[in-house]
Amino acid sequence: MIFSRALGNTLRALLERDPRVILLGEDIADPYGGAFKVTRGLSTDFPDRVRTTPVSEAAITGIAAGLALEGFRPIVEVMFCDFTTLCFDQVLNHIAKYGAMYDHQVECPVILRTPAGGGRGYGPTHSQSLEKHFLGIPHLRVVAASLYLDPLTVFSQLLSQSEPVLYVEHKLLYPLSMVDAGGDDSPELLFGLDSGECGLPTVTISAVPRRECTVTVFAYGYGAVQAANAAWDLAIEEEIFAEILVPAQIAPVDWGPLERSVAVTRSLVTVEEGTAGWGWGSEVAAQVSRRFFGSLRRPVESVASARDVIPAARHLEQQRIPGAEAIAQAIREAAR
Amino acid sequence: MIFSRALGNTLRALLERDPRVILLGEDIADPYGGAFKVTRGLSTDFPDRVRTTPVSEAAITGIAAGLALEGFRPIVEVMFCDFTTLCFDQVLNHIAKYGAMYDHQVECPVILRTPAGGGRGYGPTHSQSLEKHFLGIPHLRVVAASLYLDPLTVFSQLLSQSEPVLYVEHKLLYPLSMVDAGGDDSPELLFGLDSGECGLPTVTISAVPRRECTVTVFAYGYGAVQAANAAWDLAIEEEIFAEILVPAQIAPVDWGPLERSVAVTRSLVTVEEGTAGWGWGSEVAAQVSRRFFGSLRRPVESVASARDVIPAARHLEQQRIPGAEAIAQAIREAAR
Amino acid sequence: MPAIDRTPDLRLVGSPEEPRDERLFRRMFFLRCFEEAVLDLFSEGLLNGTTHCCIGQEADCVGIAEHLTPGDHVFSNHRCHGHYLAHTGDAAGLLAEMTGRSDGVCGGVGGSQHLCAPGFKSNGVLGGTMPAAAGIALAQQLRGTGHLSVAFIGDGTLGEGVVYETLNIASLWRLPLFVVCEDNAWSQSTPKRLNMAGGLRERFEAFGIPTREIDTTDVLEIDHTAGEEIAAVRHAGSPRALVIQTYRLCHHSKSDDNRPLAEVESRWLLDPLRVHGVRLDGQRRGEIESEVRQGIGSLVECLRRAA
Amino acid sequence: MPAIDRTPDLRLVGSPEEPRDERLFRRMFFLRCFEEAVLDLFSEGLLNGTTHCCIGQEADCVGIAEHLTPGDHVFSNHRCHGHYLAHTGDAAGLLAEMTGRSDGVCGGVGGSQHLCAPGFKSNGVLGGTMPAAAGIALAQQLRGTGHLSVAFIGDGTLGEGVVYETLNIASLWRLPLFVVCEDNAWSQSTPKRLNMAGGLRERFEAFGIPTREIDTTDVLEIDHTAGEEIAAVRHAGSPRALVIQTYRLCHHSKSDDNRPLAEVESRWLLDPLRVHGVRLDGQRRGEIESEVRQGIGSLVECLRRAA
Ligand SMILES: Cc1ncc(C[n+]2csc(CCOP(=O)(O)OP(=O)(O)O)c2C)c(N)n1
Ligand SMILES: Cc1ncc(C[n+]2csc(CCOP(=O)(O)OP(=O)(O)O)c2C)c(N)n1
Ligand SMILES: [Mg+2]
Ligand SMILES: [Mg+2]
Repeated sequence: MIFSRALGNTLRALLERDPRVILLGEDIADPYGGAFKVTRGLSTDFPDRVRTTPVSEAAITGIAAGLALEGFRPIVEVMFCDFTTLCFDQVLNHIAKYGAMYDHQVECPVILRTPAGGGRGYGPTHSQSLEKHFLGIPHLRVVAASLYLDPLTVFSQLLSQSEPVLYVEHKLLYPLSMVDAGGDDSPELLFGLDSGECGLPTVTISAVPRRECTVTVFAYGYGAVQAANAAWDLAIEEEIFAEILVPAQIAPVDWGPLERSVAVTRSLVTVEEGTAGWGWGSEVAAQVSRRFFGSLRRPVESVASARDVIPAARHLEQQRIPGAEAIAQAIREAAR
Repeated sequence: MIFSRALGNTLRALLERDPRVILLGEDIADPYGGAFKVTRGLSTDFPDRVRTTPVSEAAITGIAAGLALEGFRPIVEVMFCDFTTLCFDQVLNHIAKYGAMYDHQVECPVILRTPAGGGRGYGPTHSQSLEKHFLGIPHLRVVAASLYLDPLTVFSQLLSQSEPVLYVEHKLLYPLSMVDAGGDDSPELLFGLDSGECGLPTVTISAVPRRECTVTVFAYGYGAVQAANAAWDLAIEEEIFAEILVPAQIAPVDWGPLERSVAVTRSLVTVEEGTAGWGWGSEVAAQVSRRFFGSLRRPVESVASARDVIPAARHLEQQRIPGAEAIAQAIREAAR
Repeated sequence: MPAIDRTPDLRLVGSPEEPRDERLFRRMFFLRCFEEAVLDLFSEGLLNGTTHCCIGQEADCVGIAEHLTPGDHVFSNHRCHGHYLAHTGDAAGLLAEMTGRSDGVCGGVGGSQHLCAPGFKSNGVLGGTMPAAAGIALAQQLRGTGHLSVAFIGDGTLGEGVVYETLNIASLWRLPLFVVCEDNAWSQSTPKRLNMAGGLRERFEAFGIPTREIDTTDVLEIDHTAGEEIAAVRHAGSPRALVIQTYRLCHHSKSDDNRPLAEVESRWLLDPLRVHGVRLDGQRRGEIESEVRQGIGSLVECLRRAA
Repeated sequence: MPAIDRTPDLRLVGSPEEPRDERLFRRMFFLRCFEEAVLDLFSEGLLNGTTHCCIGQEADCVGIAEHLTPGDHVFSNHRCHGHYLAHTGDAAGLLAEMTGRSDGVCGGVGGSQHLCAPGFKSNGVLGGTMPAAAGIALAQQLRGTGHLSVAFIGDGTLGEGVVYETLNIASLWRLPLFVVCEDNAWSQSTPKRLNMAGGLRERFEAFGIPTREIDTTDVLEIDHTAGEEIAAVRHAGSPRALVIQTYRLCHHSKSDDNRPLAEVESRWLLDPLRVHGVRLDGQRRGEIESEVRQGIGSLVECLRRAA
């Protein structure tokens, strides 16, 4: 099943089993079903609880805040990650603050879902991966969609707790098939699950067992898919063995799974599609450099987009967004 | 002269000598002169060019964008750094993008100034240091106010170039006297200026020459003042010698000055008031760990605020914001 | 630090049996005395941080609160003491909060602008509270409770775009949202004419929200109008707005007031305590005032001892 | 890749000497042919990314552009091809941009939604362009140029708060801002009734901005009204709004159209090309059409060869 379908099914399951769940978002109602069709069919079956909204990113995020404060579990679709900038105040100064600011008398477990990333030629304002700006907001969890973990598992965990969440969906994942880690989709790769401490697991992917790997790759989103492919190619063609770690939650980072891998490989590559600098990889590199001071074999490699806008032209876009080859090259370096 | 006065004089000088300069902001007009009185007197003398605005952070930032696109040099005061969240879309998706997105046919050199930081008991929504969320926006410079560098020098440089800027003013600096690095304000400390590569210098402060220092402290804002004090106390009382580096521009980082210091001390502490994680110090630690891989004596220490809201109660606030003692302790660690 | 007693003091909040005129006066006077005490404590250095008193606007707080029932919700702003006290009567908790005590409303974390109690919240980020209030109204609508959500905003807050985003959705979805716009003619240091184009009432009506505008500091008029308007929200289950032309007789926060002295002085003639106070029997009024003063006095004493 | 020639093609933009009726038709037909070509190229896979055509709304683009002079500025939105072409005539640059060529309007960086030329800009982030347009108007005011700044927005964009923040300031500061709201009754997949409460015109008027509303796809009516309104902005130096009830006859972007077929079909009767086309002599109209087709055709050929 492709990811967008799996996600749609997840939302349907949540609506069915949890009356507190409300979906809000621009153009999410049928027959359109959202810019990426994730919610297709849902407003027909849950007309009161699946609401298409005006083009008002700040207000719908704030309305979700009010719902959450009253015990509902709103899930907001922000049509493009690029427009989460318009939700920034509501997330940072309202949603993420209410719990702590009111001395934990209330909870505000809003979930924002948003399609992110480039690769489709949508240009500078519709291709960004802006999650880096939300990382490190106290009390906000940032979670990344993945082919390796059923979204129902993820959302069930998110609904079982009370912190607000930004859930980032890389657009290129939508048409890709979910990978059944235990199944025979990729019979060659070894899949594992480190359940970690944050409530959401980290998936491990490698061609050979961890003890034979010489580099750990920490990746999420579409980068995780690229990294898994690169790991396979490098294993087959160059006998370079990398273990890919794909965390469900990217902030706060669940360090346990990463530490267990790096303790063995002593070399790390981070992969993200956001622009380089003050990104996800920076925090990871800083922490791993500290935690493994003196025992890493090489400096942490970070793969990220160029520090620039994302061009609309495909060839220019490809120059700025990390491709499979950039990831493979970083793994080669790190494996040395 | 105290910092707020120096800054006010700077703005006056800019208005006098550059007809392109326009000041916008909430409550900046006389007789009030802004929430922190920085612009006092200016609207009286430049009524057309110093404009108090409605409470519309996004629009005034966007209006500044339009002015800048037309060749003006708008400087916007955002009353509290906490409300830069409301300018986030304008900065990220408009101001910082116009140049590159339009293939450099235009420039959009907006300057946002904003008072940041705690220590005054203003509570969770009026005490934050949110600059960390603006670091790493491509084409945006983030500059921090300092007692050690005349604001006129800083703003003259900013007006001589064409990238947009977020200029962060720690509130506790306003009533403090500017330190004349060459003068006899602090006869005991040695001041230096590393002009670096970004157009704005990094100030160096230490009790003894660099070659005798065993730790570099990279700090800005009020943290720089605390760090300089700590350096002095540690030198006198514990014979621990730290060199404090105070960059004017905090993003992109001007690595030259820092590298020159760390090359000697081989130990680094970063100090910032923003909450820990994905902050300024994370990027610095990541980069320095990479650039000095294998040659640092110790892992980079990062001092930052707790990952939580900033309480209103003074004693609680002090527990969450790094104080002089936390900085001193980090320096002690790093000096070992 | 001895724990404080947060059960509402009847000397401050009055009792339901008390004649309405007296009770309204008592409650306004309670707000006034509380804030005067707060300002004194600031001068003495016993409080720190910032605060925004509503001296002169007490009639709004008290008049609206009269018509709310448990299950209704109030979202207030930076100038929230009066709204909070009228809603909860919790003077002890608020003073403790402002003193930074762990038994304050929000354990000392929120401070003067960030309060929370059942059915009540405030946030100092202007305008951003509006969608949350609408979301609470949506929750009430979905649950079919018949309750309503009140949002207090000031005139200056009409500068914030999210206010309009919210008005549109509240009207579109027919949410039981009651917006009370306290138009005190100033936004911090800025007079309305430098802040606001067009009309105030029109800004609500443009979104199809029935709006009433009253120019008064008379608690009876506010009480009466609020009663009608709130009943109308409950009845139709859809939003309404009430614009109250009022005036802030104190500083914006603690010591910042650059308004023309003559303007401020002339407005003291319309002090809601004065406007309504004349209706009371002089002796009874004196009794009420001294009861309230005692109530606030003993509270302040208690906290002073603990400090 | 041979460089393209970006000097406007008179077959497309017409000449000032041409009778107005013919020129207006030619220019609308130019926009139509260009976008039809764009949609074809997409189907062929020669273009990538996204695009938002203005098929059906050409009269707005052409009618407004008639009254602008060098020094005026246009800020457009996601649906910007028509505004851009009417303003610049630069079909070659725009097609090159959409093909991702370095000699495109923005070197291939901006793509279909982010265009820039002297006196023209567009951005695909809805609403956020409004304050920039106001800032440009402020620049014009400060310089005393007598020029004006035009902002094109859609009906759905009235959901964004920053629009209202801007209207307030533009009115307050009397900026020479001309807001053209193209109300095509839909916002992406959402009909106005699910998006918008209250009145459209009232939303501008609430801020004291004189507003005219016309329900037409007739380029002559738009031309005429725009002429009056733009003259009024120039004369008073203060903002005005024009709401044009129109209709998008094509998809929202490339292939997404869930609107009732009957609704769309009935609106084809009001196709601006048809409405105005009947005024032209049949033969002359045919000549114009074939000139425009040739102009666009040779452009497409040139880019196809280069691809
Ligand atoms: C988003 C935001 N911008 C600016 C401020 C600073 N500020 C606090 S109160 C105030 C004036 C508010 O005026 P109004 O809404 O009329 O309320 P009043 O103070 O008159 O009760 C301002 C600008 C803020 N708290 N939040
Ligand atoms: C801030 C923002 N939110 C959402 C979108 C996605 N989006 C693109 S066009 C559109 C509909 C706009 O409708 P309208 O303003 O009526 O213009 P029209 O497309 O009808 O010309 C939406 C929601 C966007 N581009 N920007
Ligand atoms: Mg006011
Ligand atoms: Mg539309």
